[in-house]
Amino acid sequence: MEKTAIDSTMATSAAQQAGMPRLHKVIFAMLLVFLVALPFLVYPVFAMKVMCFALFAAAFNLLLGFGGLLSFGHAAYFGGASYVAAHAAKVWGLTPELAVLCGTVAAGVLGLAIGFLAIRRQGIYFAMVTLAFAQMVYFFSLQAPFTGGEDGIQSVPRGDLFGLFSLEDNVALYFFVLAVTFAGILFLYRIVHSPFGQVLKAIRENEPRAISLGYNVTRYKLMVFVLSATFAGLAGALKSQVFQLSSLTDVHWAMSGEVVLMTLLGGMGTIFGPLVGAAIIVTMQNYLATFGAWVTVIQGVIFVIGVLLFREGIVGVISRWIKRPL
Amino acid sequence: QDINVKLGVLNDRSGTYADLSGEGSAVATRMAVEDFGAAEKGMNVEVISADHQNKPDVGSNIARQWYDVDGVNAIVDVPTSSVALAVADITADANGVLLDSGAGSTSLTREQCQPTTVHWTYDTAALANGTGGAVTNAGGKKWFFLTADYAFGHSLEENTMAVVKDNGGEVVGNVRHPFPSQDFSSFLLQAQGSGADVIGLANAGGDTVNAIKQASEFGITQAGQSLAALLMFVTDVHSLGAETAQGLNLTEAFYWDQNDATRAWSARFEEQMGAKPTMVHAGAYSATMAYLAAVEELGSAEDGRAIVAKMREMDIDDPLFGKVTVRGDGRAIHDMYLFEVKKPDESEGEWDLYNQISTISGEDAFLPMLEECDFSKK
Amino acid sequence: MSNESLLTVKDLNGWYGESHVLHGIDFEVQRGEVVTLLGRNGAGKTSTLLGVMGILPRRTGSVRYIGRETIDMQPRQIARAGIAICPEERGIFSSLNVEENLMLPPRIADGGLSVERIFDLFPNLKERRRSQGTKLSGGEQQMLAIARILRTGAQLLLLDEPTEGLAPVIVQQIGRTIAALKNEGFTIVLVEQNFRFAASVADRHYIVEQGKVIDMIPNAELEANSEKLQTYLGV
Amino acid sequence: MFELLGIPPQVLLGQLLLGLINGSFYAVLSLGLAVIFGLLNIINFAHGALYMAAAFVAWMLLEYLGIGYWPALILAPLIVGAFGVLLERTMLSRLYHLDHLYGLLLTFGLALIIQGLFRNYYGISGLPYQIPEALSGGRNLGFMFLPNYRAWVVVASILVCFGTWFMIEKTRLGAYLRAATENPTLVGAFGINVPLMIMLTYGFGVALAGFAGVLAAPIYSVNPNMGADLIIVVFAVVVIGGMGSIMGAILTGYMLGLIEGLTRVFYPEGSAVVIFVIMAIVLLIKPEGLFGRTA
Amino acid sequence: MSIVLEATGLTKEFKGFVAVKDVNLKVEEGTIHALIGPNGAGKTTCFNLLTKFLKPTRGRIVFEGRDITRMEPADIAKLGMVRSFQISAVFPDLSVLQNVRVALQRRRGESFDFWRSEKSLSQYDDIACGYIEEVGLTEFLHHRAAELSYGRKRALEIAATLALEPQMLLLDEPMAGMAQEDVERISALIRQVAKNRTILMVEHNLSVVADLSDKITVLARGEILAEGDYAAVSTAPEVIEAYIGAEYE
Ligand SMILES: Nc1ncnc2c1ncn2[C@@H]1O[C@H](COP(=O)(O)OP(=O)(O)OP(=O)(O)O)[C@@H](O)[C@H]1O
Ligand SMILES: Nc1ncnc2c1ncn2[C@@H]1O[C@H](COP(=O)(O)OP(=O)(O)OP(=O)(O)O)[C@@H](O)[C@H]1O
Ligand SMILES: [Mg+2]
Ligand SMILES: [Mg+2]
Repeated sequence: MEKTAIDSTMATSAAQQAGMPRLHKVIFAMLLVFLVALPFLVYPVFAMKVMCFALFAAAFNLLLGFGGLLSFGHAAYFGGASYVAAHAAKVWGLTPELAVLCGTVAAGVLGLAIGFLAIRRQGIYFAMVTLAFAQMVYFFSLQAPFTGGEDGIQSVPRGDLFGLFSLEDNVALYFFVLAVTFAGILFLYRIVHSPFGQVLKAIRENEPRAISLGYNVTRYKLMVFVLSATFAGLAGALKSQVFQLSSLTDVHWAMSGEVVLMTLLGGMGTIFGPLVGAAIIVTMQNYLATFGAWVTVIQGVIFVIGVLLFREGIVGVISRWIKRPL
Repeated sequence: QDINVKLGVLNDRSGTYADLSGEGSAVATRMAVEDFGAAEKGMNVEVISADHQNKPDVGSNIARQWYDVDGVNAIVDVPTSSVALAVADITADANGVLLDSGAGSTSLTREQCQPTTVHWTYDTAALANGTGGAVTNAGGKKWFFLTADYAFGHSLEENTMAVVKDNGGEVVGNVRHPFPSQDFSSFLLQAQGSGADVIGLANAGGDTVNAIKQASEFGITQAGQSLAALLMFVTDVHSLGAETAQGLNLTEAFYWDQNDATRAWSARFEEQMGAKPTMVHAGAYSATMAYLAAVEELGSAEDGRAIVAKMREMDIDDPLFGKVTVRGDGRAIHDMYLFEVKKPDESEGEWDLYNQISTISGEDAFLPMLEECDFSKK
Repeated sequence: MSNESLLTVKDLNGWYGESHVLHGIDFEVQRGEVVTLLGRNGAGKTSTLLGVMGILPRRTGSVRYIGRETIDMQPRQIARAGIAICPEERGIFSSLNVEENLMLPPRIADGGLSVERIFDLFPNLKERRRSQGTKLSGGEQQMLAIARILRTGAQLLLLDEPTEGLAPVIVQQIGRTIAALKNEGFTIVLVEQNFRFAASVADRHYIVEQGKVIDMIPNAELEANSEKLQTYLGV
Repeated sequence: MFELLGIPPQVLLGQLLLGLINGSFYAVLSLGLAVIFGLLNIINFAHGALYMAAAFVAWMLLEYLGIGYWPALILAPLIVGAFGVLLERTMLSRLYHLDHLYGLLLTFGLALIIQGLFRNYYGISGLPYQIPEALSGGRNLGFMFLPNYRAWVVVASILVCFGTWFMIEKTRLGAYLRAATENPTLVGAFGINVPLMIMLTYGFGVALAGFAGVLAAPIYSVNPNMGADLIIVVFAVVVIGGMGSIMGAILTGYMLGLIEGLTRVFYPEGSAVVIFVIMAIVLLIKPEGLFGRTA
Repeated sequence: MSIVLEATGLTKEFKGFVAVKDVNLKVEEGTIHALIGPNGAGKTTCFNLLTKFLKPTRGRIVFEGRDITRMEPADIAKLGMVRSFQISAVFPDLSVLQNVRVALQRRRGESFDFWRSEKSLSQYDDIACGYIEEVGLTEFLHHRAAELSYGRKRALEIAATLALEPQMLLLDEPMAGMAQEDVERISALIRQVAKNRTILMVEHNLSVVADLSDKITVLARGEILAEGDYAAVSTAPEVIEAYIGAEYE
């Protein structure tokens, strides 16, 4: 009588046991091949944008999909890092990798500060506390002199990687961005599938029980929050190098909303969902830009159809079809 | 031989500035291509357009892609100063041309001037000189500013304050409101309490419209204070209605009902867009005409610096803007006009909104050129 | 006791998503009877009750209540027809206080207990009536879950382990309550692990195993069937 | 420069009154949002768009059918509410078994569509809608000039808010609504028509947004973006008030208006961010919001 | 025998309602100590206080000679005092194996290792399977916990708790909702694990209490009503009146 149930769950958990499942290895490999070819197929800057957002969404998904924490203020880390990296590259004249590192660290520190205060709140209250702090970061970015207000920090130099290789060329920069984002995404994957990730999942499912087992839940949540903020920052810092610009858009709440959309559209709690979601939304913004006044309508229709057809997000639905976690 | 030209109209098509620029600017640009007779002159001109959503990163991404991939030669319109500044940089890198009509920042031809930028229609200094100067001279000596709290608002406020002081006026206060805001009653009350003669609105679009609407509701104007809308387009006035907007002073570079040429052109525009053109639309048209003329003379659209240099040399007699010269820093110099909004009983149609009060010559309207930005000498 | 069959379940099949948990349940309940479903953990007792109530995600077969087929009805229609459930997980609402929880299910017919009687039966509830529902102790929540369906006037009560977590005094009280309800003409289907309790209140026992009813033992014949019971239930 | 230090008490009084008026809008809007969130657990991102739509409907009623402000005050919310019911039936209702975030995604998409359509047909710069004859003008209160229409806004919002509060908190309906949020299956099994209730509640919440939209039409520019950024602030109000607390949403709405009003006097730039500062403080000190119940 | 856990003057008030009033409790090492009492007597609240899920209004708690009155719940568990919950507490979306492994992982103390591979967890599989075997869930090893029936969830919870090998176990109604045969099996299990640790247990199933416990404390209305072994307690008239009931056979 319980055959079917056993079969399907056996399959999934058996797959979970052997490290990264074959399927995922294959997908990552195909993705890498595709990405290496990509700058020769589409405009590299666009491709880099997709990757930055994919990393951003993946970082966000670590928190939402695997930590069960909805942050509505991730723009603060994304945008904050982008400002710091831009400033580091432009004003301090740091090399790109150091500028990106500065931005990333700054986001992590900011995440630690905000997370420390927010993490004791639950559910939607947590979301709103993070939003509140993000709005303050926005306000700060609007008022502070070094961020350049509306104009943002423009004309950020791309510089030379390690002081050696020029990233002026789009394709050169592309491979730098590819290396960083791909490594970032793999690392996020590892986090999800680490022993730490397992505890995280347990906490998400039954917090009092996890406490009673002796887990310091608050510290785990803070940890995952900081990790997520740090990777969001990495994405933001990269973006500032790609566009040579860092602006209020990146710290605005709409950006926090956008990353939620990407994650949901792709499928939260899946590995590949956020990547797909980010690719779709960025592509949409890019190619719909020429549709003029209809852009928002088309975008809206896509969201609505997306939700109605792919209720658990695109990858979520596919994953259910093939009965494998993706 | 054929000259291929590709123009990209990059502006706000869904946000606050969608009506005053948006699709209308693309229409105006196409009209310019047609009126220029490009096809007959052996020029293949293609016009594409995109929405920059008022975001510098979106705008610069599109601009880059246009230059790098799509072979665009010039970018037209680009309202929203932050985006315009980003696009100006990219344009210089790509040796394209930025024909800016919609943006207001004076930085485009000053702090961040570029040899490939032409700033056509207006800027905050011209607005300040126009409205600020005229209102102060007409006796509005004490000013209170309601300023949108972002770069554009600040610069408009700063420019106007200078003009007011130059003309013997004084500034009795200012308040910076978040952008965008819905409710201005509180700020208006502060303005009222300040004892100013004039409330200067250093904001734009919906903010200005709401502020004016509410000023009338709170009886500010009836109580003797007057409003000066420092940046207002004919579409904004139309949306307010003459009833509410009557008596307002404002500065524009263009009004559809100025002369036969403007009326004829505006009628054609209205056929396509269903509304009268703003000065931004007119600017997109005129700048494109001038650009195409320069391209025709050079015989190629490839070298942006050369084209802009050529534009600087030309004497332009534009159907919409009259005599125009492009200065060494890329600033287009032409007359600006001070208008007053008609009373409802004077108005003969929904778009019959302005009385022209005076003309401000280009030299008086725009700031003098900065030495280091004079690219004609380089 | 009349002989009209109040509830007739025939070949009830039920699924949770993909997994098929009820494999043709058959049983019937006469008006005024107390009938238990006994079985091991996971046998499908709860699922059977959910199936009768129409809450099971997917079900097929036949569930007739007073001669009416309910298999295609919504839970709320089934409730309106006169069936009420006291769920296993109790289902106390945390956003309502005790009194609101108690008053929540609408009256669907006359003949329910009055609030005073309910408070007589469960004095704890009266004392804590202004408390938030989920702040009650486990046992108090159980009482509340039973109490609130007594008010509604439903004729057929489905009680899923009503004595779980209750102190022996209260269990005895619930036993008396069930007897009283029976006297007043209520019909009860009881799922129980507490075999001794079941034996003290029920008329008949159905044995459920692996999603099927495999046997029926009248209460009077329990003694005689103790060997069977040993194999079925380990008691 | 303007002297902030010696603000005379009358001016302050005037500012507080203005704050209360703005608070009226927040109160009605957050009430609608709270009702929807309370029952469907969905952050109705289309709230601002529907508020805007109602203002447009009022304008259209006048422009195309010659129906004036007073009938529109009833009709427009009804129309928008009916539209809400339609949305709920055809779309939202398919998502209830999912994470509630998907409802957010859907309503966000709907908001984009609604705003986009209005923008395409009516442009961005807005349409004029006059204050009704009976309420034009105003009276001088000594410390400020109070337009009659604004006074009406306060009265109307108070009536609507407290009427709604009474209906939800003081009748059985409210208990059903709250219970259905927690466990719709069980409430259904008690014989209550949960889907119908949810549908009507959504419609009602939307109608409240519509009501605020019509109230706003004569004083704010009727334009497609008028509700765009509202949702986030209004939702903050709901959270500060305490989720699930109707009274909390109402009172916090008024309170926020007041606080924002004061900020506009003392630190105008900060008036957009003050709500978030308050929200952070409130949630850090009193996690369940000012009027919320503990979970 | 020494006292492992001692609470003195333990009191908890909820907004004016006193759920636990001045309770003095001593649990001796190596015993099974039962806490019984009518519903709402404050047993679960006591558990919550002892494990610091609630902060006591007054009183002092000493565990193995250490004052734990101000500690955090997770730290209590690390000291070796682990509780189960009255309403079953498993991780629904994890498999049975993973549920137990999560507990083992904590015991081994590696916790923030987000850089390590999941493979490092398979070292626990054997131990985990052992505990799962003990509670009779081997055939459900890879089932999601959510799919288990109620009684099996309880069994799983106990397995995970045992996996922590705690010094002291606090079990809140471990038998609630269990089928009779499971009751016997779990009883045996508890007796077995009690050999080298201390157990404090809340239970309404009197035969289990009678069978297992060395000492019983009866709580009523937040106060201690009686204390002693089963024979003494079960015949005390006040206990019969408040808890056992006259009809209990
Ligand atoms: N939500 C669910 N999803 C999947 N399977 C389920 C679900 N609920 C129950 N099951 C499975 O259905 C079967 C019957 O479960 P049910 O809860 O009806 O048993 P029960 O007889 O009430 O047991 P218990 O005495 O433990 O309460 C079990 O195998 C269980 O694992
Ligand atoms: N957080 C709380 N707020 C208010 N009252 C509470 C709270 N927790 C428990 N109570 C009350 O305290 C009393 C004791 O509850 P507790 O859960 O400790 O009882 P118990 O002895 O475990 O009962 P049971 O055997 O029914 O589980 C109950 O009356 C309950 O309503
Ligand atoms: Mg059951
Ligand atoms: Mg208890």
